[in-house]
Amino acid sequence: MAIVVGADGLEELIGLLRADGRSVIGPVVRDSVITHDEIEHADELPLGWTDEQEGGRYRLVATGTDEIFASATPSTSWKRYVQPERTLLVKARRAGGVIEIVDQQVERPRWAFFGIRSCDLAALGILDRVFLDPSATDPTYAARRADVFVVSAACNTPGNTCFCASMDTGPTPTSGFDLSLRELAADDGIEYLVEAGSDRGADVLASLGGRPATPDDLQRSAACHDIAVQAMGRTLRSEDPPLAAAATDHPRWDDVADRCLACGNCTMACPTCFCSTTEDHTDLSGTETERWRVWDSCFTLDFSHLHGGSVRTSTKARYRQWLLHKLVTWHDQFGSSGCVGCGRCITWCPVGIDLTAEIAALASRQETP
Amino acid sequence: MSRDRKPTLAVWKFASCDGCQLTLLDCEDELLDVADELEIAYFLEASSATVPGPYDLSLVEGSITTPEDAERIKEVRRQSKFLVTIGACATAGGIQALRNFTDVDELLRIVYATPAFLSTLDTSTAIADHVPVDFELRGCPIDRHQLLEVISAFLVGRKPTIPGHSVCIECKLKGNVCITVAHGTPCLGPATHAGCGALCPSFDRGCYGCFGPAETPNIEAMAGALAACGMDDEAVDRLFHTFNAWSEPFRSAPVRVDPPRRKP
Amino acid sequence: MAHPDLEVGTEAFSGPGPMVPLRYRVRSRRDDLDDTVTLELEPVDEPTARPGPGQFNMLWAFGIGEAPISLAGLDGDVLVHTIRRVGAVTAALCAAVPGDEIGVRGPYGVGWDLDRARGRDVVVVAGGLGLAPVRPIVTELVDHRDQFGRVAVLVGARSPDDLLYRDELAEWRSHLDLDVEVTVDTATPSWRGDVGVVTRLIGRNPNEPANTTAFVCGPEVMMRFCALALIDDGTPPDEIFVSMERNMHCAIGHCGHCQLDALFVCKDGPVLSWPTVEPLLRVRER
Amino acid sequence: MTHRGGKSRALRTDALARVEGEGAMKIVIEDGELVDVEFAIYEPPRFFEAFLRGRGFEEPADITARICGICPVAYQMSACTAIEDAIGVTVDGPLRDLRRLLYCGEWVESHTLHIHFLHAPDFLGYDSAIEMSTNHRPVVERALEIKKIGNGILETLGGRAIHPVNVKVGGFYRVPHPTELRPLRARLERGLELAIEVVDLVAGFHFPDQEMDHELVSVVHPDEYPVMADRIASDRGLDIHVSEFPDHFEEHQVEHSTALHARLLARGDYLVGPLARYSLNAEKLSPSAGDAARRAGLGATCRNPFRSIVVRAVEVVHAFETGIAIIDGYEQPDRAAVEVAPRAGVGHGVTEAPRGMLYHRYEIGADGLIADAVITPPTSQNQATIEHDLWHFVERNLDLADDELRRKAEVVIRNHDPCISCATHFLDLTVERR
Ligand SMILES: Cc1cc2nc3c(=O)[nH]c(=O)nc-3n(C[C@H](O)[C@H](O)[C@H](O)COP(=O)(O)OP(=O)(O)OC[C@H]3O[C@@H](n4cnc5c(N)ncnc54)[C@H](O)[C@@H]3O)c2cc1C
Ligand code: SF4
Ligand code: SF4
Ligand code: SF4
Repeated sequence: MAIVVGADGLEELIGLLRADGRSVIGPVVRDSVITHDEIEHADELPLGWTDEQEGGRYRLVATGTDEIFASATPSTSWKRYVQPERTLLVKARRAGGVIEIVDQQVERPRWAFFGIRSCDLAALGILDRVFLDPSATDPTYAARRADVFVVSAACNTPGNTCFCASMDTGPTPTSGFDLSLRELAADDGIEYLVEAGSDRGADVLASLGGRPATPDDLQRSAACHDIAVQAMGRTLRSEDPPLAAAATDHPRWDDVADRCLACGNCTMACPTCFCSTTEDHTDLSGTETERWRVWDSCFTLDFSHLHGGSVRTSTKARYRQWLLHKLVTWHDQFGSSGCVGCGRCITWCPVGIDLTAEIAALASRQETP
Repeated sequence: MSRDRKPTLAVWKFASCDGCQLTLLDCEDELLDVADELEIAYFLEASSATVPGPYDLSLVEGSITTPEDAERIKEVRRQSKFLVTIGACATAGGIQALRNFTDVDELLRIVYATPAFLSTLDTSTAIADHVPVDFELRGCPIDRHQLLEVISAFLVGRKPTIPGHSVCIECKLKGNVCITVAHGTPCLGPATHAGCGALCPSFDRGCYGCFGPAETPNIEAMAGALAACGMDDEAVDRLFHTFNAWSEPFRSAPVRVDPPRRKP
Repeated sequence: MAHPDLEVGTEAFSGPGPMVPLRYRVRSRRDDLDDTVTLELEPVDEPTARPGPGQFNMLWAFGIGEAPISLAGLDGDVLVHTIRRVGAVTAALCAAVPGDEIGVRGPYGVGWDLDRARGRDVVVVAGGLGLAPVRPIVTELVDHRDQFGRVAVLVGARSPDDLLYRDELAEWRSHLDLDVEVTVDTATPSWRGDVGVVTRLIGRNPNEPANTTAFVCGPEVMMRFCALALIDDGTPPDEIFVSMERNMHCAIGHCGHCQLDALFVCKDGPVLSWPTVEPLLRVRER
Repeated sequence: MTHRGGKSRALRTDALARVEGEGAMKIVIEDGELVDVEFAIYEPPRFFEAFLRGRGFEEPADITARICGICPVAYQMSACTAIEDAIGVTVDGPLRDLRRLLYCGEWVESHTLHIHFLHAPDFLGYDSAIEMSTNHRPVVERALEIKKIGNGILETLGGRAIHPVNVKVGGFYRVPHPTELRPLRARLERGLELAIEVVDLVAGFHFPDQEMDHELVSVVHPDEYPVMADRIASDRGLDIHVSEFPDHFEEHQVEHSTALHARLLARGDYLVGPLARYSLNAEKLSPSAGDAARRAGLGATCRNPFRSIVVRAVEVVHAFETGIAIIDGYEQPDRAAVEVAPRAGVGHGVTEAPRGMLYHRYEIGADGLIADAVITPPTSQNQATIEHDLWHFVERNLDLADDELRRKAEVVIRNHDPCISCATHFLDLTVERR
């Protein structure tokens, strides 16, 4: 079932979701980037804005149009909602040698992820596989993930650092959403093709005004998809990662290690990097303690700490761990690539290291000069 | 797991601005609790009363810049069971370590008419260059939460949660937008030790390295990134050489930088 | 790309979650060495699932943190763990006295595959603290001696003073059908036994290498040399098992720290077959 | 410290405590006559002025902040105004207001620290505020609450209380949205209430009668109780523009101290700080501060150094009330900072640090690098006066036992809240009687 609504349809949709008791998280402009935050109205969406993304560079640019989804992926990923930066794991008290573990209430928010892109949707699916593993389900993640209403937005204008087409994760979502949107240019402004991907999505769609979609609308949407695929700024050949993994002595590893700051930005920006550390805190009297899970990065020295020294002391080893985990060993672990092609690690690397370029170089026999 | 008596705390000052020890008094919500758990035995900024050593926990602020202080720190070490240095002065020689790169007589002449009155060493050096140190807490000044973390960890025998990674990780944990990438602002965060909570980027300002070098910084790549944001060589050099100038690898950071190498 | 069906209701997760420990009480403590303590832990609430040889628990010292510690023995519901003091968490665990409570999560990981060794000759090689994780193997071998062929237990330590479980070693030696050999890197004047690295014991025992399953535990370099010596001796590589150590925070594959190439040492290991591990160790800092 | 002569009896305490930083004091009494008083400053020299040479013009704000962790904002403000003067830009309107607001935070924080942690224990007979808290817990808790509110201003505007990161030449890196200041305003209201209580508390302390006769020097502003302004005045008719500072003041080195002593040319020692500020500007205090001052019995001027604690308490009231007014009138400026392009020039800046007038002078080259820097902190300006006060006090109290004399002499020093790290280190006290 598909309909077409005008720009006011988005306001109506947000209203319906809010009326259903959901907090709607959507793209907004903050601190000169497009990121996301809770929104109440459609006029908070980034109307008239797009982004220019390059390795190590992001600029917000006015489009002069009324498009809302004219940008690529927002600067921050969605993982912070489902796996927050910091999560309380255990809280306990002690009296003498006796311990009391305090019961934890897990928050179960009702969110609508509004305008989530195809790559980011795929990333949620990847995180699901990690944290909803039936043998060890993460309660915080499960509770936060359980009731997310997904309104996806197909990408019309991928960024220069995007390569979801290579990763088979976009630019148009095919599943995993309740409703999907495609922004379409119309003679008298902008309109949106809205399709339902679930029963509850169909219910919402049924209460939205708008006209039924015509074959022409679907045609136009498909054309947008084709243009977007062509417009991807980056590509990653699927045969390259295993070749790179095998090239353990390739000089490019040293070369990238010379450029890498080991700052960890790529892992923090990545929508699927899930690693964490635990922190123990105590009050001054030592009678109360809390254990927190905090996002961690494989670029830190502590990450591989063993008594007697870290396993991966060199930046080279850490970069290799990150790159090959993302693109190679993730397949063995979780049955898919860990990379969805959103390009964030390229854009948000302060020195613009580009994993697509690194993989291509590592996969080629040619020695780098 | 139980304590027979309150452990004693001593706070020592060497060449410094007092900011780091003031951080303890800035723990307004916790100060009286700290005093409940630790006997404040020697803390001249706060109390005229002093209890003789040895002390269970010593916090040492400031760097060693005079022959007398080089001797005094040895006595402090002898009196201290667990010695924590606090701040860039104590852990890296501080801003005053800029003298280490120049001729001290020249500096004396600039500031004083009769330099002969003064007794000073040629260098300003970290406490750890003189005596063994049990833990180094970084920052100019140190962060209040980190100071409390060190104290509470000391009290239970935990390893303090003081990560050695970059400011960038804190910056992202905080949900900041990277100002280098989004605004082109030069930022030393990738090479700087975490701890401040990514303060400067939160104020649209590039980090200037007041927490000193991170665990494994890549100085050359960092210098290149700063240059790419439009800093000239001298400015890059000065940025490395300010509050933690004497701390490696900032100390020998490149004076000349090439534009960042970017691969196709 | 599809995301898996989300039939997750919070109902299924109303419990404490996999990171919340169960409380155990120290029933006894034994100081094995200067820096090594063996604790017996009895459950305060319900016990964990029953751990097997080679598996490990996450032991939690209140306010200090958790450490992965291998099972060193089991007595009904009572867990036996041997801990060496190397840092803050292990120091706190080693300081525990009877009556103190400790948190336990587990058991985790893939342990020693003893079933595979039934009917075969067995060589157990332990270096230093590596004796703790293989102790349950020896207990099993002794208890079901008839199910195994020739059995050798080869133990190395830095010096006689660093030798773990000395009373037990003596007891094991008293079994005539158990070949127990001990060597130290550096002897003391009163030491009567072998001197040298533990690899030198390999090949001296009367087992039939081609029909042998080997279980090796100790520092990584020691395990590598042992594996090479065992292979040299004719033991099939895929009959050699080692127990790997990596940094671990969660033990359930969520924290990512223990990755060794595609393996999560916490759940794919810690016990791994030599052909799995060997190529991984060939790359430095993997 | 050496003690001369066989008859001499020397007493030495570990240090003079409860001053920020450490210094030393020496009193020599010969045959019952006071012959020497030295307020010695042994802070190892840190050479700020020297290594500012060759640094960029944006750097002194952060570098000079590290002179003193108790009053970094004062250094930042004096540095910025001097550099702005040199390169010819003016920072006014909301940006200047925000700077004043930030400065209010520092006054609150620094004065509260001094009143309760350093000075009040003297009047109430304790060694420290922490000891004082056993009998006067509410007083100490109130002090901590006030201090925290002051730090709250610094943290909101500057990122942190010590060495704030948000100050730059031309203004700020980032200015707050008015909504960000709203929660702060509520806290300032509370601070104001508490600060008024503190005035009433300290007004009740017992103060020795001691009217000093120094020339009082302070920054003056036509409409404001001074924080940042460009004129300097005294109660003896000095009235100059800040750029004339070098013509009227000189610094000289004394043998016993690493801090330079400042002097008014042809006039001699003078006093800066709360007493001077108050005496020259009392009528410009905010309404509640003026009321509090009257209730506390402060006249039009105040020349008793012991009463400086009351003046500080009044200034805390003023800072809170001023802060509230600034927040109420605040409109977010379009830009966080005025555009600044370096050019060659010499600039002067003077602001009122909690301890008194703080003067900076910079000579900047066309390349934006600093060619010369002069910093005259309040403590070095007051050093001679402190010695003078000490002399005066000791002379009249020679019959006191050494311990008592020492204790009281320390109080005399603390009256001036010398920020020792601006200048000094370790305060060894030696009384020599020969
Ligand atoms: C599967 C497995 C089984 C083990 N079995 C035993 C055993 O039976 N007996 C025994 O004494 N030791 C054992 N260890 C080693 C033990 O876990 C470490 O010595 C311990 O974690 C060190 O923690 P610490 O705080 O005392 O030391 P530190 O070196 O100060 O550790 C700092 C922090 O590093 C983290 N860390 C996580 N994993 C490790 C690790 N593997 N090694 C070091 N640090 C780590 C912890 O958070 C720890 O708090 C085992 C390790 C593994 C992986
Ligand atoms: S490290 Fe910085 S804040 Fe701390 S005492 Fe030194 S100069 Fe002051
Ligand atoms: S702003 Fe600075 S600290 Fe933050 S991520 Fe960017 S480079 Fe790192
Ligand atoms: S961002 Fe950098 S300069 Fe700023 S406070 Fe933190 S460590 Fe210091």
